[in-house]
Amino acid sequence: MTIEIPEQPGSSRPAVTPGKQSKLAFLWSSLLHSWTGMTGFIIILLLLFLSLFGQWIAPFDPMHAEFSKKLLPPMTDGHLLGTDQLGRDILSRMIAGARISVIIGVMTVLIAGTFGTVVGIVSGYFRGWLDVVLMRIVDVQLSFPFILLVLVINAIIGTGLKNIILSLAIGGWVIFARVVRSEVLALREKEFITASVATGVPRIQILFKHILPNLFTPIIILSSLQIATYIIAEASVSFLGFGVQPPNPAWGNMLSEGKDYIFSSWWLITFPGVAIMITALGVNFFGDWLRDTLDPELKGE
Amino acid sequence: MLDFVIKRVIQVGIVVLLALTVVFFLIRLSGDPTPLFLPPDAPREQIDEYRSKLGFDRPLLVQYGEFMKNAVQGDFGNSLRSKEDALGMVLQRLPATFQLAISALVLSLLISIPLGVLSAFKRNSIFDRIAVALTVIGQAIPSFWFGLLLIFIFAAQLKVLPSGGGGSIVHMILPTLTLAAYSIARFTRFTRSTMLDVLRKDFIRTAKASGVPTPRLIARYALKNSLIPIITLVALDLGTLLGGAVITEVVFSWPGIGRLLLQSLLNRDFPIVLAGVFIIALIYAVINFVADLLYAFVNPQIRVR
Amino acid sequence: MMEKPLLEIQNLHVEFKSGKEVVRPIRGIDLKVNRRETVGIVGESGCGKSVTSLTVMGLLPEKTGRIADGSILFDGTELTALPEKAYRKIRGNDISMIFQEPMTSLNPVFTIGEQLSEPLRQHRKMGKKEIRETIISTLKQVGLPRAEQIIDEYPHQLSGGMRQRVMISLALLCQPKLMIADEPTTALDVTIQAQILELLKAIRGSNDMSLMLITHDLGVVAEMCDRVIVMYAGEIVEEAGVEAIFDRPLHPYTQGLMQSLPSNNERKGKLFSIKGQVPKPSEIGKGCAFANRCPHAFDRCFAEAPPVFSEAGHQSKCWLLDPVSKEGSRDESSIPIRS
Amino acid sequence: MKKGYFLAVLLVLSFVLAACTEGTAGDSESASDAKGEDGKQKDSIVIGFESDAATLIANSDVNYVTDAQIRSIYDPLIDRDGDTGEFVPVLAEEWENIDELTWRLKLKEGVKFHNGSDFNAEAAKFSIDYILDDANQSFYKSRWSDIKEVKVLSDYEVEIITSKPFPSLIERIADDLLIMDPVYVNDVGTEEASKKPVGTGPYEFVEWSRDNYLKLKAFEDYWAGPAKIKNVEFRYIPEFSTRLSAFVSGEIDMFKNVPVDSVEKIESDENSKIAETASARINYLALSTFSDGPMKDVKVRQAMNHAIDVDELLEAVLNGHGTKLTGPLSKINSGYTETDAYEYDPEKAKELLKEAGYDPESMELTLDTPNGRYPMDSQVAQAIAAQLQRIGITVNVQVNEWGAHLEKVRNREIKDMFILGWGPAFDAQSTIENLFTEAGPYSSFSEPGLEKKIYETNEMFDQDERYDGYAEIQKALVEQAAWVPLWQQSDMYAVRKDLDFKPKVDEKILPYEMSWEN
Repeated sequence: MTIEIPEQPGSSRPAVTPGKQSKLAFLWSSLLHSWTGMTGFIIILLLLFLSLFGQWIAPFDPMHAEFSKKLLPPMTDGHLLGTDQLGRDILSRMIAGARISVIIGVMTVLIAGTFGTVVGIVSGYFRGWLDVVLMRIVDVQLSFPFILLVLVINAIIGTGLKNIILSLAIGGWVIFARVVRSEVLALREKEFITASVATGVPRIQILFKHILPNLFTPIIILSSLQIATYIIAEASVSFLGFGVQPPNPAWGNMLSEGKDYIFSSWWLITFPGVAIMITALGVNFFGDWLRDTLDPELKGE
Repeated sequence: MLDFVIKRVIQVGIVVLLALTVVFFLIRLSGDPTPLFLPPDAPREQIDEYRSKLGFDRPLLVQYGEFMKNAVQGDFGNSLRSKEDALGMVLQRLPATFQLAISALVLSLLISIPLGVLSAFKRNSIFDRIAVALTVIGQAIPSFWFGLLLIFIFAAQLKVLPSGGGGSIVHMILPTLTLAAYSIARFTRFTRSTMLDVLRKDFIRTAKASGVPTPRLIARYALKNSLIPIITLVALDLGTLLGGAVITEVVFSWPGIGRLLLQSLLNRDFPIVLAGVFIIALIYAVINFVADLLYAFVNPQIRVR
Repeated sequence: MMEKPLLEIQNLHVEFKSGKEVVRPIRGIDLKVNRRETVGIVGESGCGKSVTSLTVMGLLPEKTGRIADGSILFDGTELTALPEKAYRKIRGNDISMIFQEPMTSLNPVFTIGEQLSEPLRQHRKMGKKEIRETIISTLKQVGLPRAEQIIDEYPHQLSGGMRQRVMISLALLCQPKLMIADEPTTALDVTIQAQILELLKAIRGSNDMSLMLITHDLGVVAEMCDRVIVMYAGEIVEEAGVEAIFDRPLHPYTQGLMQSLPSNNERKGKLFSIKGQVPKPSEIGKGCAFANRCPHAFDRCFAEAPPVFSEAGHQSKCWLLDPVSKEGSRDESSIPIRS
Repeated sequence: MKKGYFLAVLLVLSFVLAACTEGTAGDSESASDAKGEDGKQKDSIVIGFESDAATLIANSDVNYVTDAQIRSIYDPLIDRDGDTGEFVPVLAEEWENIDELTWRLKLKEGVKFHNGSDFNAEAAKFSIDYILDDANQSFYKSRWSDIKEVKVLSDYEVEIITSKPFPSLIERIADDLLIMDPVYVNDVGTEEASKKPVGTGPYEFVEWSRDNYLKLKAFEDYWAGPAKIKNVEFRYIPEFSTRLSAFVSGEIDMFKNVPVDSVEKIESDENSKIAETASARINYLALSTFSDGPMKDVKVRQAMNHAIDVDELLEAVLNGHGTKLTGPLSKINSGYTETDAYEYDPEKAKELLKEAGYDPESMELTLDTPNGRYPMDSQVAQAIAAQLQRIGITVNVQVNEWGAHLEKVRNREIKDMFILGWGPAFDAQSTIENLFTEAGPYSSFSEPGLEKKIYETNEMFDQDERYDGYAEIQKALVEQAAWVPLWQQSDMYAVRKDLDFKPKVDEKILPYEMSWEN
């Protein structure tokens, strides 16, 4: 006796992403409406631009030491942001540092993300004893504060750009594993998956056809938010004496080298710090916007 | 309930043991600490002798077995540098770290929950926008940088607060603030979004429809619902606070566990590193356990099970 | 002369702001609820029926929603201009509401008793013991067994049907003059639905109370209501006594609804459904809102919004009822008036 | 309502903190005490240190930080003159060499430990035996392993018998040995004695809060008369900028190792000054002959010496804070001989490289450096890289965390060049033996002929022969271009203007020798 008037379609979250074209257009229009998202987007673009073309923009060679010009305050002798303790141009070093920060953030996300995603999928999709073991490992690692873990690993495997990326990745993959696993678990229960299973589609095919495409959004969101964490963590580890080592113009490094000059030459520690902050701010803004736009359900955390 | 507790205790044990195992092998594979302690003019035979005295020349698995056997009895060996009981040294630093972490936590909660609630309630107002902007900045600012800034301003320039060291309440202000900055930002954001979520819920409408006034609605109804996710986050973040304590402790010369751990890493003083890992993993696991209990306490759906 | 209606809404307009856009989910409705009457409001989701009820409750979203025009007169009080504090005295007291989702409408972290005591605390001066007794007796009144235990239990310990009974008792506690039930049975199993409807009917009968029943289920309407109001896209398109509407629906939309209702003896046939979708509020032009889906629409329907045509208490907003425009209709023969 | 809330926050917070701090809150005012009101005699000092002492027991940890602190608690038998590094008697009044294997020391009478017991020959024997006893795991042991026996001849006379000639014994006694009370240590055990030390020194132990501070007070019965400054606090501040802030804000009165670029800042402060001395610690650029690379070739090493402009480094990177070194030893060393310095001559460097068969333009070298261990170390490395770049050599600077750096040096894993420091060094033997033999990796240079000569000279007992032997070695090392000598480190202390303090070449910080001016 009860017949329902058909519900308006499109009210619930579509399971599979709509066409690329419309999605991009939708993202763009949403970006235009969010000042934080736009700010973040511009900062990220700028960062990418600097890291790709920085070497042609930088007014000086970031590694070139000019002893007679050391510790020049900003706006002297053509050094817009001044020079450091070896007379190297800070602006040029910051531009070169942008590239390192981007490399650190992106590479770490790539490594940690790939590994964590694989673990998360294996764990969440195939379940069984493997899931138990993998999640136990994740628990173990989560039983240790991230920054301390990165520090310990970096102290053990040694400093340098490659090793700090590796340390961050080792410290960071669990987040991806956790998130991906719970997404997979949720997806497994969705009707279209159950339906596919019921019609005898092979598991692997389901994985690639249905599960993976739907993991894209949460992974992108998580990645963008994690990048900021990694950049700040790298700076912190550098500050403590590990991490990327001089003369590499990584921002964290510049900070850690410049902190001894906090009284005499404020610009050494100010500019890289601001750069880290703006970058983290931009990436966070962008990540937040991405999350709010692509996946309103995730809004909580 | 008892089942739950027992299960969790076993789980905590496994987690801690596994953590120790991993760190043990990582550390042992990382190299040999002996040269760092002996005087630079020590001849090679002396170094070898010392190394074998410390047992670093035996097969790794034998070392591991020995270590685990002692570790489960709470014996992590003596510090290579000071020869004191490693676990004892770590435990000795623990109160200072707790003091810092807890005061930072208390400060964060006291500031962030009201701020987050207010921000959610006055959504999209100027107040909310400022609060949100501040929280994003708070999460973006590197803590050592912020700490140095505070020292520079309050200790060196204004000379109103000490630059660090353990001791009285005034010594705690700057490190607490530094350590709390991140969690204040994080908790505020989280409280705000959780609160927004809860305020959208049907049962809030029900309460409104019953004529419950707004202040009571927020203080009694919405907050209690928000509390569950907040507790989970706080528990997770207490670990972050402990981790962040390393940096804060170094910047502010705070005599805590993080500083000891860093020093030991720099010195390759492995027994202390292992004891430190043990304690931190244990604390972390215990905190999570307590959080689960608390969680059950505020969430009746779990309590009954 | 008839008693003054309990609730009288006139020319109500509601606006929602989202960003820079303004949405008008309710565009000039007039309705009355008489004392001790059950009025049904029917329509597809998004037609404005729930907004109407929230507006009466004064629960429009604070920042975004507002009453743009019109008046709501409840028991002699003008609600549209009522300050929040005075409104609160009415909510849960004179007007109470039952929501669609019994599963989520109760707060999971408080006991039934804690939640049910709220209206009494707000509106009645009662001691703790008295509150408890009142709650228990109300719980019993809605047919809940073990009321003495249930009062100390948490919502998740109860089944959906029980929870909806709790919700009803919550609405009933202060003996309101008007009870609004927004799809009270939609989320429930069919067997439970019947029980709850029976309960509502009984409660309506035994109290000096009016009931505003919001539903998209015509079956429920037929069962429960004295009068029916059909809403479409923020407007009332038809209003009549329950028999009149089932016997002779005047508006093509109502007719559509009727056709989609399977008759008892004719199960096999294909279900009729109205083609197209409810227009988004932003898409509504100057003509009749239903025109784009209406099988009988003609030029005028797109050009001009129809006024209310009244026929012995049976009112409808459709140009087809206009003697003048009838002649302009392209397809006169198919005017579907069932008899 | 908001104000009230804020107050409540503060109130709650302060309660929490107060509850937690009870134990440590006690006497944190000593720092402000030291400042003193005008006209009032100051009698306290707070000295900032980068890290905690490892232990407070003597003769165990070789770390400078530990030694600098416990030297106020314990006395040595023999000390060094603060300017010249020559030996001066402390608890030992005289010492003599009976034969190649026997030394006799006469000890001071009437010296008391802080706990009242007497200092005597037993205490001296005990302290040496403490180093030798395996159970104590003293890091000094390797240096003392040639001691066969310590004999107590009388209450104030000991004889030290060595298993082989040990010409540098007095150096060991002066640099390493501190005297502990055997009765006390045996009574309470080493563990307790490591936490609550008892010595004969000018200051007695008050309180030690790990990673926080060490507090001492003047020992009124000190044999050389009580100290002028009555209360001493060593405060541990690991982070330099914090240390500097603490100094600027008046929380600490002095600290060591001021970075050269902060000197100006401190000197510009009206209450502060810089105390500076050329330390007995040298910094150098080692050229590794242990790995197969161009550095095996003496011409390449000489080229390096010509291509690096030490004067420029000193001036530009160290702001002139450092004393140029020309050979293997600094002038402070007892066996020092004047050697010719390599001139800065990039053209000659290029020539030498060509002779050796290298094209500088296609050379790529690695330079390892620690970070923050020596004054401006990583900056110096980068500057050296820049100088070598001028003659076309590409240098990759590899900055290592200190522990990793040392391990790399010890394990001979360094490819071409590295920066290291050595000291405090006063005698030729320990420097030359440890640095320029196959067994000592610290310069990663060895040459078989030279090595033989070094070991022969070490065994010489005749002081003149010995001197000549080391002089020859030094000349040979310079000819061989064994390394690129950089400089004697400049020890710089930030000090309150009204503190009478004279820095010592051996890095010791002794509050006993300090006083406040009025």
